[in-house]
Amino acid sequence: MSENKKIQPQMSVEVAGLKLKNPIMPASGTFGYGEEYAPYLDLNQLGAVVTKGMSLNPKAGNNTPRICETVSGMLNAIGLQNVGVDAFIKHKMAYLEQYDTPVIVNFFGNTQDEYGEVAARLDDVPGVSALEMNISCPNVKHGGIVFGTDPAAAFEVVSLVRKRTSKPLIVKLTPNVTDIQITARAAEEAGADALSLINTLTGMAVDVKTRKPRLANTIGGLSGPAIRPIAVRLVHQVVQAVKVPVIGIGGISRAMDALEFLIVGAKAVQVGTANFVDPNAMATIIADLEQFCCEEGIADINELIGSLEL
Amino acid sequence: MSENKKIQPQMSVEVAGLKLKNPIMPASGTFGYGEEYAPYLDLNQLGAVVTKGMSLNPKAGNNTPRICETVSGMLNAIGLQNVGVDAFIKHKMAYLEQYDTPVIVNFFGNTQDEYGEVAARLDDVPGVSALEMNISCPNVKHGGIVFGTDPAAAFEVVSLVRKRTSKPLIVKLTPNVTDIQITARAAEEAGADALSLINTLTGMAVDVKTRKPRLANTIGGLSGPAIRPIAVRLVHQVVQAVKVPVIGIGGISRAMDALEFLIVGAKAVQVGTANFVDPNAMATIIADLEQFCCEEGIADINELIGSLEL
Amino acid sequence: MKNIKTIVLSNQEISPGYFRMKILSPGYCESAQPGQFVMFRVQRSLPPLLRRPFGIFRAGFLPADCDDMPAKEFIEIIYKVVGSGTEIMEGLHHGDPVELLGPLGEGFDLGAPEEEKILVGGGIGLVPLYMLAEKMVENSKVRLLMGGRTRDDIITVTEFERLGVETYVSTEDGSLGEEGLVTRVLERKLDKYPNAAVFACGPMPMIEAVQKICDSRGTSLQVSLEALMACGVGACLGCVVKGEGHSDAEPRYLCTCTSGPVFRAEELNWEKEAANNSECGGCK
Amino acid sequence: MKNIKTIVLSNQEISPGYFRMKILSPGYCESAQPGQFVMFRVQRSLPPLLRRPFGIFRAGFLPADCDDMPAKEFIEIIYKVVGSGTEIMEGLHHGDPVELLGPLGEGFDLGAPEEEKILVGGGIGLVPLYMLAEKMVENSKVRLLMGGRTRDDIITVTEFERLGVETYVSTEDGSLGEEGLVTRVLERKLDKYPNAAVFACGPMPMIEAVQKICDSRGTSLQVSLEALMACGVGACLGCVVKGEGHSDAEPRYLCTCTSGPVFRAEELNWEKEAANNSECGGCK
Ligand SMILES: Cc1cc2nc3c(=O)[nH]c(=O)nc-3n(C[C@H](O)[C@H](O)[C@H](O)COP(=O)(O)OP(=O)(O)OC[C@H]3O[C@@H](n4cnc5c(N)ncnc54)[C@H](O)[C@@H]3O)c2cc1C
Ligand SMILES: Cc1cc2nc3c(=O)[nH]c(=O)nc-3n(C[C@H](O)[C@H](O)[C@H](O)COP(=O)(O)OP(=O)(O)OC[C@H]3O[C@@H](n4cnc5c(N)ncnc54)[C@H](O)[C@@H]3O)c2cc1C
Ligand SMILES: Cc1cc2nc3c(=O)[nH]c(=O)nc-3n(C[C@H](O)[C@H](O)[C@H](O)COP(=O)(O)O)c2cc1C
Ligand SMILES: Cc1cc2nc3c(=O)[nH]c(=O)nc-3n(C[C@H](O)[C@H](O)[C@H](O)COP(=O)(O)O)c2cc1C
Ligand code: FES
Ligand code: FES
Repeated sequence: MSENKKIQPQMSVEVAGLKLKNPIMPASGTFGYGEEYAPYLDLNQLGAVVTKGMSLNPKAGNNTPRICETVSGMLNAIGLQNVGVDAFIKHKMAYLEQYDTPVIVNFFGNTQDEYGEVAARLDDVPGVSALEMNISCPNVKHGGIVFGTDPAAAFEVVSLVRKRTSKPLIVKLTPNVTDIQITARAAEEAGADALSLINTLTGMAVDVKTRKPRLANTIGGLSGPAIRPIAVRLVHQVVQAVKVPVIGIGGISRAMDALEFLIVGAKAVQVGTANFVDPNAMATIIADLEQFCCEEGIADINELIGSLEL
Repeated sequence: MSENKKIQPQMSVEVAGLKLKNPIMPASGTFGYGEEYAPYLDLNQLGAVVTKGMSLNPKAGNNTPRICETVSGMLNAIGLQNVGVDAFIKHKMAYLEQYDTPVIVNFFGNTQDEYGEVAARLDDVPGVSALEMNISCPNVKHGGIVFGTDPAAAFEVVSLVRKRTSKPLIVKLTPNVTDIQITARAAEEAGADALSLINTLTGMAVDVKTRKPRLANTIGGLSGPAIRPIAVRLVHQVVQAVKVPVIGIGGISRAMDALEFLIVGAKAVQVGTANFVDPNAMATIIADLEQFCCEEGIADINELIGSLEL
Repeated sequence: MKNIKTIVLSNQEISPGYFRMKILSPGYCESAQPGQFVMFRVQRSLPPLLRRPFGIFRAGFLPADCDDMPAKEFIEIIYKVVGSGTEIMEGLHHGDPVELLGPLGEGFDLGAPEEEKILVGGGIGLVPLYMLAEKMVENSKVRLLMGGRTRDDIITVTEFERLGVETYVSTEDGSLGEEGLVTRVLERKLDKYPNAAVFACGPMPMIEAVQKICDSRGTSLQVSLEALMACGVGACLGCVVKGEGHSDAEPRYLCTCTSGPVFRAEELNWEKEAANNSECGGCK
Repeated sequence: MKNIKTIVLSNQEISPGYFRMKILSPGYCESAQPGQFVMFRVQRSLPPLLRRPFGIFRAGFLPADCDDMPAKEFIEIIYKVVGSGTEIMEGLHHGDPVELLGPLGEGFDLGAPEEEKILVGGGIGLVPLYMLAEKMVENSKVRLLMGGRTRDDIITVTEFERLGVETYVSTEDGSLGEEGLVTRVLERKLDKYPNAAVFACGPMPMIEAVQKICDSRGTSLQVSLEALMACGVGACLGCVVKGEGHSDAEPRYLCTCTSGPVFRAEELNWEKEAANNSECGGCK
């Protein structure tokens, strides 16, 4: 083994027309606007950067407490606080453009029209490589939840956005549905170039002393290692239901975790909560993925994708 | 504090007409037929005993591997292996009857008629205090899954079972749905005396070396501490949607965990995976619940139930 | 601002339930400012999932092993055992691997030289005041009012006194120093030194009482706040507090981790903040 | 059969990757049978969630502290570090709290006295054979065939020899004893002692090869199996193996934890079992 000259495995993948250096990128809302993590991680190493979710107007977010640790996971009800799409374009994009890494802008709307309008404003922004459309955030009462859990509504809003952007369009699905294959197909038929999943699972925790919910919003989104088996299952199901590429998300902290998603057929993965635990997590995952490929004699990471043996 | 004479708090609760010594009982499939845990735990201490799920005919279950540990949880695809309802009545009930603890028999069917038939066979069995109807097991292809995720099917099968039993009927709901309030109401309208939730969440894990699913069945049910926030949220939602009592299940290992469910409004709780970790878990939970009531000056545990402050 | 994989140097109980941990921390002596904090990773594996925020008590150099080696830097944190993470921390020993992200956040503004300084620390809230006092004693008179429920909550008095800080202790049960709330002492001191600037850290009810007193007298006040934090770097937006001018119609949130943890009293919205923070009660 | 909260007495590496742990275990000397196992709770908190099954290597009494105290009982387990749970176990020290559920399962049937006995142990599969040998040497000639990949996998030879067991070592790489598979040695021994009864524990491919050999010669065989276990007491039905007469049409599953871990070869379904178990690959 150690005598063999180590061959550098080919790590790049293609998703929705984007060529990524490797399949690792942050999950929206866990990596700020990129800048926050630049002191700890070379953004040029990443497959892509995915930004915090943008809305048409700035959004203040929910009351506090907004987060709460659970067993091997966390709940959040941030309420999609963001600077608004115009401020983002003006103040945050320039920073990201200095990197040689695709920028995927996550966005959402309170109405169909807002979705369309945000997409349109991002359409001619140089440096925006793709859009990721959040139809699934469980935190905002009049936000994505309606779209993501109702296949007809999902189809409609994705169709509308599709008309207003020429950028590659990734639709991010919610796990809080009976049959995710139906929403996945709806999004695909409406023109999504790729699907990403999962967003957080709806959860709740109670402070037994005060008898109050631990989140001001009562209910929040569960993320972190605890949810990984659910996410792997959903990605497995979606891969079987659609032809467009799938990006796997949910509880990934190590290369081993990312591999589960790639093996069931995800073309790339996003790392969320793990960034909070270790700001260098993605760099470690990338290095360990390469190492794994070397050890297993895999010349091209694409060989791994969808290699599940049933 | 310590000078005060400690008053024994009143711990008993009533669910579906059953008076339970306390709100703690095992979850079906994690406590065998009761006998398996008798060397470790006095069954007389429990609020009730809930048996492994019974079907009309004996069921062999799935291929192995059937279980797999995940982060703070486990996946199982046992495949509802059981001795069949007749053998259960003949060989297993006598053992349980020696205890002064209500026996709740969990059951399922592959068809509506099977559900009805199992319920009917259990109807005149002395010592069976109530039936818990599993309309939600994700492990068996032609099992509960159809009923539990389709409100109309759930309504129909519960209605049918309702006609064939005079015992208190608890319907156990699946969490793998978009809106659990709809199935909860369907079960209530069909005549359920109580609802229990959650059954396991559907999940999957992959062995990245062999590239095979870790379960022979590919997909299994996720249980354990990891799922608790999801379970608490679902119980909270169901309590608000129905009038019948609700039994909370999902990731309970400690009194603190049980309290979350009671506070959101569960009248009782079931302990599942935690029994595997500590065969004495339920005894500890009961003792710690009492202790908590003492410390917080709660004279009757019913004061706690539904005491969530929003 | 970096993440270092390092080791615990020592970890000792200094008062019932309070521990002082020394951690090898290259780079901190130069960079750490009074009032800054670290995100501490308790252990490489779960639990806990998230890092825990702790104020930097002090940064320093270890005695050099030999003459031609650069001296090694350390920081000290002082923590109270309150939940799952700090319970695990209690069991850490010399040599155990931990990770530090930091130094993070905006610390204290030292204020004008020669100005009288009054520091108010409640319980574990004393921690970030030590480095502050270290800097201030160089050119100001510094008085420290320490409050706690019982004498067990009064920690590191000697350390402050060694700096030349005048200390005043009060406990709610009278088991050490004056009986009563630290705010009563504050009012007396402000009567005597009406131009002093106040720097406070402690439980929210104390902070609020201090704010009321300073506000009514027009006294300059900086406070160090706690908040539930996931990232510590401004990425998760979990740690916000309501800023000055905040209203339901026009919410204004500030990140405690990047705009704080130290705020000038004027930056914050005090009416709302109270109700909100007492709701929190930690997150076990 | 009970759950005891107890402590680790010692925990030592006996060969690269193999550890021997002594645990205070009241009641085990009287109750533990050769081939039985315990469900070991690594620590009070997560991870890991589930207990880990380990064979009982040996049970014994500690030298008494003083004359009028009952002697303390212990068991020893020997484990190979393979994953998350055993990695944590590696770090346990004297005095660390652990929990034992046991002794569990059906052990070996000792067979007829005077009968020749051949024990076959592959790697960590040696563990349950020690107590068995201890009992057997009282009235039988016992030969132990030990196999491993390298010499590191050959453990506790001296312990078996001290019992008076004749040991034969083979390693796949020839680094200790004979080069090759332990099954080759078994065939030679069975040629010489055709009436011997065989008792085997080790990796599934070894077990299967042993079964083929014994089956073709009509040799009596007992095997100790491993399976993924959640409860260890017959409640979860996670640990099943296919029993004799099993077919897809008429499945017959036996719990490894209660009907096993030791089975007579005749009780099991050999064709199916092979394909099935090699699929498992542990569950990390
Ligand atoms: C900027 C800052 C500086 C701090 N400095 C100190 C210090 O010097 N010494 C000290 O003892 N404590 C300090 N704290 C509080 C300390 O972070 C908590 O006591 C600690 O996180 C509790 O962890 P736990 O796992 O023991 O408690 P648990 O209750 O089990 O923790 C559960 C979750 O709640 C969070 N949490 C619980 N209590 C608090 C709290 N009071 N503030 C913020 N998060 C909390 C934890 O970080 C964790 O995410 C500081 C907090 C902040 C924000
Ligand atoms: C009856 C019985 C007796 C055993 N006796 C011994 C012994 O004496 N010495 C020894 O070193 N090992 C023994 N094993 C195997 C031992 O249980 C596993 O090596 C151990 O559980 C691995 O745990 P881990 O957390 O390090 O591995 P991980 O792979 O991280 O464990 C993940 C899960 O898989 C299970 N698992 C992994 N490997 C095995 C395996 N080979 N068999 C059963 N479950 C497994 C674990 O229990 C856990 O639930 C025995 C197994 C059984 C069933
Ligand atoms: C604090 C926080 C904020 C998030 N904000 C967003 C968001 O703005 N838009 C979005 O699509 N998903 C958001 N998510 C969901 C994540 O992108 C991701 O889908 C989820 O956390 C699961 O991945 P993980 O388990 O790796 O964290 C957020 C998650 C967290 C924890
Ligand atoms: C091994 C295993 C077997 C189970 N078998 C059944 C069953 O037969 N019928 C049923 O209704 N639920 C069954 N369940 C689900 C549990 O009753 C419970 O709903 C679930 O495990 C969640 O609770 P927990 O997190 O406390 O384990 C089973 C769960 C496990 C882990
Ligand atoms: S802790 Fe994440 S933004 Fe402040
Ligand atoms: S391990 Fe649970 S039945 Fe055997």
